[in-house]
This record gives sequence, structure tokens and C-alpha cells, in this order.
Amino acid sequence: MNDPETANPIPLLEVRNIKKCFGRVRALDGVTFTVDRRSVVGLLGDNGAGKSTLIRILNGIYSPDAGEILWNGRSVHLRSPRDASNLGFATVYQDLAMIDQLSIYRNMFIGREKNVTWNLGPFRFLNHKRAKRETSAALAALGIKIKSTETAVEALSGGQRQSIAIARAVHFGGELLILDEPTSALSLRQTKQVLETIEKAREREISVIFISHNIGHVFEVADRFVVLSHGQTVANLSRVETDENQVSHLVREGRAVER
Amino acid sequence: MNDPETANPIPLLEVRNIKKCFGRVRALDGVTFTVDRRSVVGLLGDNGAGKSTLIRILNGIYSPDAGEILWNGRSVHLRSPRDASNLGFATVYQDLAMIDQLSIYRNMFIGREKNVTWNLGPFRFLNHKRAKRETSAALAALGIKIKSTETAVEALSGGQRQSIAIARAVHFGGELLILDEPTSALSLRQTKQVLETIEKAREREISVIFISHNIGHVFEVADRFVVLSHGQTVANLSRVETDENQVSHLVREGRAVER
Amino acid sequence: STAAAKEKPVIYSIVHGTLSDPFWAVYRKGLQDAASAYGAELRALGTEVHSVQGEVDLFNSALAAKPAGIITTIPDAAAFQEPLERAKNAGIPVIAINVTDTRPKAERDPYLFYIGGDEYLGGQEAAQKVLSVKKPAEAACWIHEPGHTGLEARAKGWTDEMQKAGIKSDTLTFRANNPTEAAAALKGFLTSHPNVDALFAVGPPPASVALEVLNELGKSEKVTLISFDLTQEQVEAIQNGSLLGTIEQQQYLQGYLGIEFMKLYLDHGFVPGGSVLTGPNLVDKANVATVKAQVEAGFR
Amino acid sequence: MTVIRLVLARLETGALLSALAVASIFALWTSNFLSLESITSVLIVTSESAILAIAVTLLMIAGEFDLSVGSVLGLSSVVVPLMMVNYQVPPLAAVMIAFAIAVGIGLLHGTIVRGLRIPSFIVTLGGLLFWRGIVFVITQGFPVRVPRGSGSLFDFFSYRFPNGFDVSLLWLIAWAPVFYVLLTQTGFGNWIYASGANERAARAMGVPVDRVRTILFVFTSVSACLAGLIQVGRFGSVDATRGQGLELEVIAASVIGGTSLSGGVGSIGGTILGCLIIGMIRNGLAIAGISSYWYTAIIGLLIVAAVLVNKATERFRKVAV
Amino acid sequence: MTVIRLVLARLETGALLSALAVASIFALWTSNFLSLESITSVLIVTSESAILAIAVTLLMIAGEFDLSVGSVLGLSSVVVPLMMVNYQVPPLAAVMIAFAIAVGIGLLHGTIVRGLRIPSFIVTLGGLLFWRGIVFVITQGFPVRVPRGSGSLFDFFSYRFPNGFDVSLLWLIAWAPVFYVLLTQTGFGNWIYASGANERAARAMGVPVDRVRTILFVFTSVSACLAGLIQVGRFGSVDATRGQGLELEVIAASVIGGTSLSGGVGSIGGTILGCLIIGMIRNGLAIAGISSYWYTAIIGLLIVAAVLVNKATERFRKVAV
Ligand SMILES: Nc1ncnc2c1ncn2[C@@H]1O[C@H](COP(=O)(O)OP(=O)(O)OP(=O)(O)O)[C@@H](O)[C@H]1O
Ligand SMILES: Nc1ncnc2c1ncn2[C@@H]1O[C@H](COP(=O)(O)OP(=O)(O)OP(=O)(O)O)[C@@H](O)[C@H]1O
Ligand SMILES: [Mg+2]
Ligand SMILES: [Mg+2]
Repeated sequence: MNDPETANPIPLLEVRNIKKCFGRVRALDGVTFTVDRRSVVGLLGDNGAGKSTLIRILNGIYSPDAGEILWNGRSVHLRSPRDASNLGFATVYQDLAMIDQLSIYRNMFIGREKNVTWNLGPFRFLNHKRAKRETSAALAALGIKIKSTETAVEALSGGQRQSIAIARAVHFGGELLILDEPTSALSLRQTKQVLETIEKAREREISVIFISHNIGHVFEVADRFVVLSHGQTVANLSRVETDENQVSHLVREGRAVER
Repeated sequence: MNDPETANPIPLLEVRNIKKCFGRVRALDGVTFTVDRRSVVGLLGDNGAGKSTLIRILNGIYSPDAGEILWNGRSVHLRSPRDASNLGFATVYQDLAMIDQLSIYRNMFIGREKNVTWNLGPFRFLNHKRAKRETSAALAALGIKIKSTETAVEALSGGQRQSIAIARAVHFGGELLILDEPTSALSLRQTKQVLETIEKAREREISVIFISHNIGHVFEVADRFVVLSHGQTVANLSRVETDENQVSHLVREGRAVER
Repeated sequence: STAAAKEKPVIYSIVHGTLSDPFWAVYRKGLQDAASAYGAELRALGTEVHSVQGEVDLFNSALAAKPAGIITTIPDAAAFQEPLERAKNAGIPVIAINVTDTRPKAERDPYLFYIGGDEYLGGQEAAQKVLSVKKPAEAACWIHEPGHTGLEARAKGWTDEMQKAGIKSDTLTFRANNPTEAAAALKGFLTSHPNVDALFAVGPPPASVALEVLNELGKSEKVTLISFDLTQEQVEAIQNGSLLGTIEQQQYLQGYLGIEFMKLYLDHGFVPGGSVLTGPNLVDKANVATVKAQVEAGFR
Repeated sequence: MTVIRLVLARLETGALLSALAVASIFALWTSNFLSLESITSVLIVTSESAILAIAVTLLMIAGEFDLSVGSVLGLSSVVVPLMMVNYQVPPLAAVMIAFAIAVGIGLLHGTIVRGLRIPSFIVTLGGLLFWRGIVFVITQGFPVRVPRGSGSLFDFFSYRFPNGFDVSLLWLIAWAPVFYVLLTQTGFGNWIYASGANERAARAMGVPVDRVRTILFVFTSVSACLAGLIQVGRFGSVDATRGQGLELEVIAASVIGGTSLSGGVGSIGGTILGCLIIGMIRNGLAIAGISSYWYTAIIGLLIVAAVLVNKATERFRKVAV
Repeated sequence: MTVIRLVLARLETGALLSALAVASIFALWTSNFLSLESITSVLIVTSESAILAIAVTLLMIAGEFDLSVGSVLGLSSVVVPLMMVNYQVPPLAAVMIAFAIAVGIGLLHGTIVRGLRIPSFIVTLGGLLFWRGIVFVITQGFPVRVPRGSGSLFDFFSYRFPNGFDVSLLWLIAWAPVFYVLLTQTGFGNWIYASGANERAARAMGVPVDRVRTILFVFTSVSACLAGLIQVGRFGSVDATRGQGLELEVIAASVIGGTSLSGGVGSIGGTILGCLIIGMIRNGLAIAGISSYWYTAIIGLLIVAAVLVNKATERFRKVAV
């Protein structure tokens, strides 16, 4: 938005040589890639490759041992998820991160209450009606059918929970949508809707990082494929350079096909 | 095992007209199907169809409002997961159900300690070494690479956690293995291994209930497809009667193709 | 003078309750005044709540510090037997104050002598004072810390004496840490026992609550209130007639004399012939004026 | 039907039923339980403890404990009359200073819990001992006479109307709705629930968990200060043991009112009812003439019984916050 | 290096460092802290409280509280001499009956928690009041003396050797390893951790959570009984307030030793060290002759400081149970 030129050379997000150890486990060992404006990056890798750790670092949940994160070309230090959401990140975590005991609509707006408050002098109050209405709308937009937004999240099925987390991220989505295996529990129908949503996000100038083990799904939407293996970036390919087979092989073997 | 005749007419498990309401939500509204010996049943259905609720009922976590469960032809009342495991069920729950703070090998044997205890008079003690060794072996059998079985489960990646839960169920698998979306977080490589494991289970006379939204995966292993929709059994087809398209359609639409 | 400072004997004082209790505050002042007068290094300890066990543990710690002498209460003779014997073997003199082992000297725990009052007598005296002004229809006595041996003894003295006079006396056991709750409970009791017209509060906390409750109920006239120990509030209440009187032990003396006698024993080996009784002493309208200034200055 | 369902669904309903059960038992048992005298004294007790318990409830919902409230109450009760008597501080200034101290204590507790990552249980247990020790140091154990001449100020906290009611009830009526609105109608209330129900998820969703809890530690200290001032005005003197043992009682009231010890669940109404239940039990037993050694035992039984009524009706309540 | 890593990784290490820190402070501060007299008296106090705290720790790891231990300790301490004096029950039988009562109380608490789904906090708070009330009722507030002739039996629980050490230390040395083995080397120990860390998952994995907790309630009551009898032996008498306030102290010792209030985390060694830390602080301050003014306040500070040492070294410890 700051820079509406179409041929902008500065990428939206740049991740440079990020490293992170847990004790003796090297979860990330030098990860580098960029997310351009209006692009969908598919982040791939075997189980334990370090994808979720990277996402947590992007949200300030962990701090990296080394490396740099640049946002719009400027180096940023993310100390908490709050910092990240202020920058304009919206994330669906792999473990979903919802408050089971609270209702759907409260979960929708936790940490984002300012969107549904009304002011009385210096005080801000929640507009419950509006929160419920907006929640219903956001769910409907994703094609999710749930009887009441007052239901506690713990009463939902695995897929329903996941849908709500996605709806939350999409609804507030700033400039970067980060989806860590968002479709793992979703039915075919729901999955299709999520993939469409990703497409629409791109059209709305929102960039997306999309993690999934279903390479087919990733291929349907991504412009660029970043493959991690044992915490390292082993490939960074644009859609035109590659095909499903090559990417599958990279994910499986953690290195390129021997020629 | 009790009845080694091959043409046994009594199915291993029979679920008859199970119903379950939560407040005004009818999660299950009459589910009926059977699991034959040495067979893999694929349980399919849209998000919120009631699959996981059924699994919880089979494990005595919820008690059904109506209906009957027959095991080897005899009606059983399951009051707790302990009852179920005594009958010979081993389950991977969709939400995994592990103790995050405990180590991998302890998680492996919780509730199944008698497999790794040694006796001193009337007392039973854990054999930690053996527990770790057996855990490593069970993980290796599934092709899972993890540095140490002493790591806390909370330090694992999503896919690693899921692999451990599967390893646990497979390792103790009695006569019926119940897998609720076991491959959702797994990489292609891991998924393949799990599907192979299911095949092997059948060869070892173990029956399997396999839930997944990936109909391709289900088709690779299942002999029979049970489709739920809004808590009801809308289809129960053997492999020879159907194909992937028909099942996909059933799952998507909740009813058969109009002819 | 540094040599003299080093010479200062270390004297421990240990009690079975919290020193933040108003009663022990006065006692402590006695200790301190004597300690500075006689050049002793005072170490005054108390438990956090009423606890004999906690006191014995403190006593053991004090023994480990190898002091010149220890001044302690003996709320439970059996519990103190073994520690006192150890003190004796270690050659550390002990003076008992406030409550003690009442058995004859030959049988009792090994300590030098006792300085203090007699709780049971104090309770009796409270009853006698009330009986001297009227014959209550029904009486009651309020222990704010049930199980506290000293308070229970006061209550028993009162109850026995009332029974002798043929008057029924109930025992209340509401705690007074939360005065509002205690007030509500006392009101409840007075509602359900409308005949009660004499009340014995075994210490300042229940006395304070009882004064307020009787005032609020307009029963200050009808119910004769008597109490134990002295605070400014009680003094004022005696002056304005809402409190008949209060029994005190002159515990300042227990502290002051404790140090003084310990010093005399340490320097010259003096031991008095018997117990030194500091109470019970009745304060009522007749003598309240004389003690008022003392209370304000913290001597009573 | 729907109305009944909705009422039954609320967390407070169980506590309400418990309260009604306790009230009925005593009303049948003793004739005086419903007298004005008895009602007012129950209400006074309830108001005081509820003012404190409400703040403690919020903190418990957010997943932390405050064991220091009794000592903080003691401290503020002692500090105000002491300043007025010994240092001729004007009453209003003394009160302001007491509240400032309370704010400081709350901030201190919150900062230690948050900055040093020490469990709140330990920090506030330390606080329980430390602030009680400070009370002892400044009073030297002597009770402090409350200057009633300054009645006008303390009347503000606890004036007793001729009909027996007390200003403290008005304080509760003013205090409770503020916290109720805070908890249920603001984003901050959302954060309180989220912090206690699932701290990790709350952080991931952008809730400033540490800040929320620090603010709540300030609330508990300030409430303790207010409750202390309400008590001070009523009785002629304060001794250094004022408020001892209160921490457990307010936590108990919260739990009786439906607050969960593990965080994430609780309500203002339930807590007030919890305080009412405890108040009624204590007062009712005294009216029934059980005042002696059985008193303690029977309180124990009735507390369990009261919660039992709550639980027995629980299955009707299944709606999320 | 690896050995150091492994040692640092244990949960107990933090508590050990705290204990060493406290011991060093007092050893430097006062010359008598390391005298035999002082060491034995710390060990006696530590043994008594640790015997109780160990069981409380297990229960806390399993995710429940027992606030009634102080009252149960009081009850069993009172019941034994009372039966011997008033009903001429033989000593051994009296002790057996006391243990039977303790088992009964534990079962009762466990059954109410489990059967009626009332939080353990409330049930055992009820127990705290009820059993204390019963003590008041049966003693009428007066201390009970242990008949001397029976000395031989109580020597079994608490005999002080000429060198100052006490049998209670042997009890701890016998008691602690049993629970240590139970917690770390048996399936039941696994269940204890699982029940507290994630009750729902534990049930799903086939852990009989309710049975585990009920058994642990029995353990806490029985431990309280044993600790009570040890104290009866040491003091030769019991008063009606015996054990009052103990519940908070043993929970504090557990938490200082690294036990989590929310369940799933804790160790026997840590708890013993926690008891030792509290014992040393009390003893050390008494020996140092800290002005009684400051005594309480400083205990509070030192408890927080002790946990701080523990936390400061925490990042080295990252190995699962
Ligand atoms: N908190 C932690 N402590 C210790 N090790 C951790 C922690 N979090 C992650 N790890 C380790 O770091 C590695 C990377 O984990 P991560 O969750 O990032 O994998 P992932 O690529 O998301 O895998 P998946 O596809 O299974 O979700 C794993 O080996 C994991 O065990
Ligand atoms: N404890 C509960 N309380 C109330 N409603 C519940 C509860 N558990 C499940 N439900 C509801 O029952 C329905 C079925 O849920 P279930 O988890 O069985 O679906 P599912 O088929 O497993 O879906 P998914 O594929 O998303 O995992 C859903 O509408 C859900 O909201
Ligand atoms: Mg991941
Ligand atoms: Mg499911």
C-alpha cells in the first residue's frame, strides 16, 4: 500500500539465514526465502523439517538464534504475536491455538477486539451482537455451516475448529496470511473453499505462506515453492521452473534429483 | 482368535443404530455398520458428520443415547477407554490425546505399563530400558526417525506427534485398530508408511477402522466404505461395488447420485 | 566499650503465639526496656499462629544458638519436657513466663522459676466481678482462638465459676481475624439466646467486636461485658461504662522481670523462693483512670 | 422454556440454587434468620468479602492466585489510622496514600510474577508473610486506635443507616457492576478468560497475558485496601492480625460460586453468591445456636453441601462464555 | 560435561541450589547454624513436614489439592492418646485405629471428589473445617497428654538419640524412597503424572484417573496420620490446634521444590529440599536472632528468593520425566 508501483523490487517479507536450536536439536539451520507482494509461497518439507518453528519465529513466539527478518525491506524484531499482528500478519497455527472454553465468536475476536467495540468516553465496550454477526458472516464466506456462534470451541469437530481458525485469520488478514497446514482436518469440500480463499486473498493484494503436506493442494495455488529439509532451505523454485514430481521428490529426499 | 474358522458369519464389531445428542446438536442419529474380521473399513464424511463422536463412543468416552455395540456378536457396554482397550481396541484419536510434558517412551506405555514391567513379589516395576528399546523399535517399524525417546512430546513437530500416537496404537493393537485421521499431519513419505502398516495389520488378522478426508488414501487400503452425513449412515459399500468418484460424491453431497 | 558490647549476654524470649498480638506487644516492650536497662542482647521470637509445636521448634533453634539464657512460655508441659531437659544439660538457664507447668517443683519440667499470672484464676475473677454486680440469667464466654490453651483456661475458669453460681454459660468459638464476620456471628448468637446478659471476651479482639455489636444492637445496658487484657479501646469502654472491667496480667512485668531476673541469675545466681505472680489484676471503673496513661504509653 | 433454559445455562445459576437452599434450610430451622437484624448482618459480611472476592475471582479466571490479600488488607487498615494519629495526616490524604500503596504492592507482585517467572502462589505467599511482617514492624504489635472523631471520612466507607443497613452494601452495588462490565463487556474481559483458559493460545492470539495479570494483581490489592477501609470504620481499633486467614476464605467463596482453580472459568455473580453463602452459613449457625465446638465442623459440612447443590444442577448448564 | 548436563537437567537441581544458597547464607551469617544442635533440629522439622509433603506432592502432581492434612494430622494425634487414656485401648490398637481412620478419611475425600465431582479444593476445605471441628469437639479445646507408660510405643515414631538425631529421620529415609520408586519406577507413577498433566488424554489412554486420585487422597491422610504420631511421640502431648495452618506450608514446600500447582510436574527430592529450605529459613532466622519485628517479613522474602535461585537455573533443565 505504501508503495503502489507494480514493479516494486522490495519484497514484502524477506527471511535471511534464520537459525534456531532447541538444546541439541537444530530445528532451523539457515533458512532464507522471500515472499513477494501478491504472491502465494508454498512452504514444504518432511515432518520435523522446521516449518512450524519458522512460523512461530515469524510470530515472535520463539526468537531466532541468528538471522534476520525484513518487512517491506526494513529489519524487524518480533517479540510477541502482538507485534506480528500489528505488522499485518495473520496466522493459522498448526495446533490451532484457540481457547476451547470460550465461544466461537469470542475466539474470533480475541486480541482483535478493537474491531467490534463501541466507545463511551475513554471506555471501549464489546458489541456482542456485531461480533456474532461478523463471525457468522466470516464463517459463511468460507462456506462453514455452524448452528450458533455461541457454541464453545471445544464442542466442535476437528474440521470445524480448523475452519474457525482459518476464518479468523482470513477475516483480519492484514498483508500476510500464514497458514500452517490449514486443510489437514478439512473435508474435500472445505479444502476447496480454502484454496479458493487463498486465490481470492492474492487478488486482494494479500500475500500468503501456505504449508501443507498435500503437494497437489499447494500446486493449485502457489506461485513459488520453498522446500525445507532438516532446517535448511534446499529449494526455492517458481511455478514455471518446476512441476509436482520434482517438488515431491525434493520433499521426500531433502535434495534435488541427481542428474 | 477365539473362532478361527474362515467363513465366520459373526462380524468382529457391529454398531447398531447408535444415537448421540449434545444439547440440541444431533451428532449421531442412527449409525449402523459392521467391521468384519480381517477387514479395513474406511469411515468417511464431511466435517462435523459425527465420525469422531462415534470413535469416542467406541472407546467409552461418551455413552450413546441409544443403540447397541456388539463385539464378537455379544453386546458390550463400554464405560471407559480402559474397557475398550481390554476388549482389544487400540485407537488414535483425532486430537491425539498425549501427555505433552511426558517423554515419548512414557507416553508410549501409559495405560499399557504391564507390557514393560518386571515383578518383585507382588510389586511391579517399570523397566525403563526395555520401554525405551521397545519404543525405539516401534518407531523404527513405522519409519519414524527421532533422536531420543526421552524427549518430551511437546517438543515434537505436529507430524512427529501423530507418528508416535500411531506407533502406540499399532504396537499394542489388539484386534481392532481405530485410526481417526491418522495421516492428516504426515508427510507423503510417512503417510505411505502408515498405509502400508494398515495393510500389514490386516495380514496379521487385525481389523481396522480408518477415517480420513483423503479419499485416495482410503481407497488404497479399505475393503468397505461407510459414509456418514449429519450423523446418519448414508452409504455402506464394499470395494467392488463402488469407485472413488461415487464415494467422493457421497461424502460431498451426503446422499447418492440422483439417477 | 567494644569489649563490654561483646560481653552483652544473649537472652532469647519465646512465646507460643504471634508477637503481633496486642498482648505480646506489651510484653515485648517490657523485655526491651529491661534489655536496654540491663545491657542484654534480646532476641524475641514468636510463632506465626498459635502453635505449641512451632514454639518448641523455635526453642530448639534458640538452644542451638547457645544463648546465655532463655525466657519462654510453657503452654504444654509435656511438649517442653525434653527440650527443657536439654537446656538444663547444656547449662542454659530457663525462666518460664505467662503460662507454665503447674505441677509441684519436684515433678515439673526443669526450669528455674515462673513469672506470670494464672489464666484459670483470671477467668474465675472475671466471673466473680460480674456476679458481684448482678446475677446473670444466662452467660456466655467467647474464645476467638479455640484450642489456644491459655484462652481455654480463662474460659474454663469463667464457666466453672458461673456453674458454681448455678448459671448456664455457653462457649462461643468464632474467630475474630475478620471482625465483620465475627460481629455477624455474635449477633446471630445473641438473637438466638435472648436471655444472655453476661458476656466474657477472653481477649482484646473479641472485646472490640463485642463492644461494637452490643452498641449496634442497643444491648450495651442489658448485656454486661467483661474482658481480658487492656487496650485503649477497652480503657475508653470501661470509662464510658460499656465494659464492666477487664482482667489483666500486667504482662509488661513478665517481660521486664524476665530479663531482670535472668540477668540477676546470670550475674549472681539469684533465684526467688517461688513463682512471681503478675496477675490476675482487675481493671474497672474504680482504677481505670490510673492505668489509662500506662496503656497509651504501652506499659499495659 | 427457552427462558428457563437460558437461566439454567448461566454459571451463576448453580450458586444461586445453592444460596437458596442454604437460605431455606436456615429459614425453616430458625425463626430469626429472616429478621431484618439477621439479614443486614449477613449483607454487611457479604458486601465486605465480596468486594475483595470479586477481584480475586478475576485473577483466578486469569489463572493466578493472590494469597497476600489478607495481609494487604491488614496493612491498609493499619496504615490509615496510624498516619492520621501519629503524623496528623489529613484523613483524605491518608486514604489516598493507602490506595497508592496498594497499587504499588499489586504492581510489585505482578512484576515479580511476570519478570522473574516465579509462580504467583510463591510470590503472593511471600507477600502474605512480608506485608504481615511490615504491619507488625510499623505497629510494633500494638493495636491502633481508630480516630472516630474523623468519623466523617470513615462514614464514607461504612456508615450505618438507622435501619441497620450499611454503606458497604452501596460500595458493593457500585463495585460489582464495574467488574461485571469489565469482565463481560470489554476486550479486557475476553483477555482475562483467555489468559486463564489457555495461556499459550492466548499469547499466540495476541493477548498481552502478562499485562492483564499485572493489572489484576493491582485490582486485588486495591480491593483489599477498600475492604480494609470499610472494616476500619466500623470497629474502634485495628490490631496487627487483621485479615489473617482471609486469603483462603475468599478463594473458597469464589470456588463455591463456580470459579475454577485452574483458570478460565468464573463469574462475578457467582462469587457474590459464594460470599453470601458463606455469610449465611456462619450467621445462620450462630442464630440456630450452634456456636460452640461444633460450629467449625458444621461450617465444613455445609460448604460441601452448598457446592453439591450447584453440581447437582450442573448438567443443565452448557453454554460457553 | 554430559554428567553436568544430566545433573542440571533434573527437576531437583534447582531446589538443591536454592537449599545450598540458603544454607550458605546462614552459615556465613551465624556461627551456630552448622552446629550439631542446629542441624538436628532442622532435620527433625524437615523429616516431619517432608513425610507429609511427599504425599501432598504426589496428589498435586496428579492435579488435586488436599487442604485437610493439617486437620487430619490433628485428629489422629488427638485420637490415639485419647483412646489410650479414656478407653484403655492398648497403644498398638490405638495406633491401628488411627491409621484406619486416616484411610477412611482419605477414601471419603476421594469418593466425594470423584463421585460427586466436587472440586478437591472444596471437599478438603470442608475436611479442613470438619475434622478440626471434630478435634475441638472431642477435646473440648484442651490438650491431651500421652500416657507416659506407653513411651515404648511412641519411641517407635520419635525417639531422640543421645547425639540429637531423631527416629523421625529414619522414617523419612524409609518413607521417601518408597514414594520415589512409586512415582518414578512404576506404572502407577506414570498415571500420577498423566492424570495431572492432561486429565482428558490420560483417560483416553486408559488411565483410571479417579482411582489414582482416590488412592493419593488415602496417601495424604495416612501420611498426615504418621506425621501426627511422630509429633505426638516427640511432644508427649497434643493440643487441639495441632497442625493448624499446615496445609499451606506443605503446599509451599512442594512448590518451592518445583511442584506445579496446575499438576503434572513435581518430584519427591524437590519436595524434601523444599521442606529443608523452609526448615532452614525458620531455624536460621531464629539462631541469627533476627528481631521478631522482621522475622515474618524476612521469611517471606527468603521464600521468594529461594524460588528465584531455582528459576534462575531453570533454563539448563529441559528433559522430560
Ligand atoms: N519446543 C521445542 N523444543 C525442542 N524441540 C523442538 C521444539 N519445537 C520443535 N522442535 C523440534 O524441531 C524440529 C522441527 O519442528 P517443526 O515443528 O518446526 O517441524 P515441522 O516442519 O512443522 O513438521 P510437521 O510437518 O510435522 O509439522 C523437530 O525435530 C522438533 O522435534
Ligand atoms: N462435546 C460436544 N458437545 C457438543 N457438541 C459436540 C461435541 N462433540 C461434538 N459435537 C458436535 O457433534 C458434531 C459431530 O462432531 P464430530 O467431531 O463427531 O465430527 P467429525 O465427523 O469427526 O468431523 P471432522 O471431520 O471435522 O473431524 C459436530 O457438529 C460437533 O459440533
Ligand atoms: Mg509443523
Ligand atoms: Mg473428527
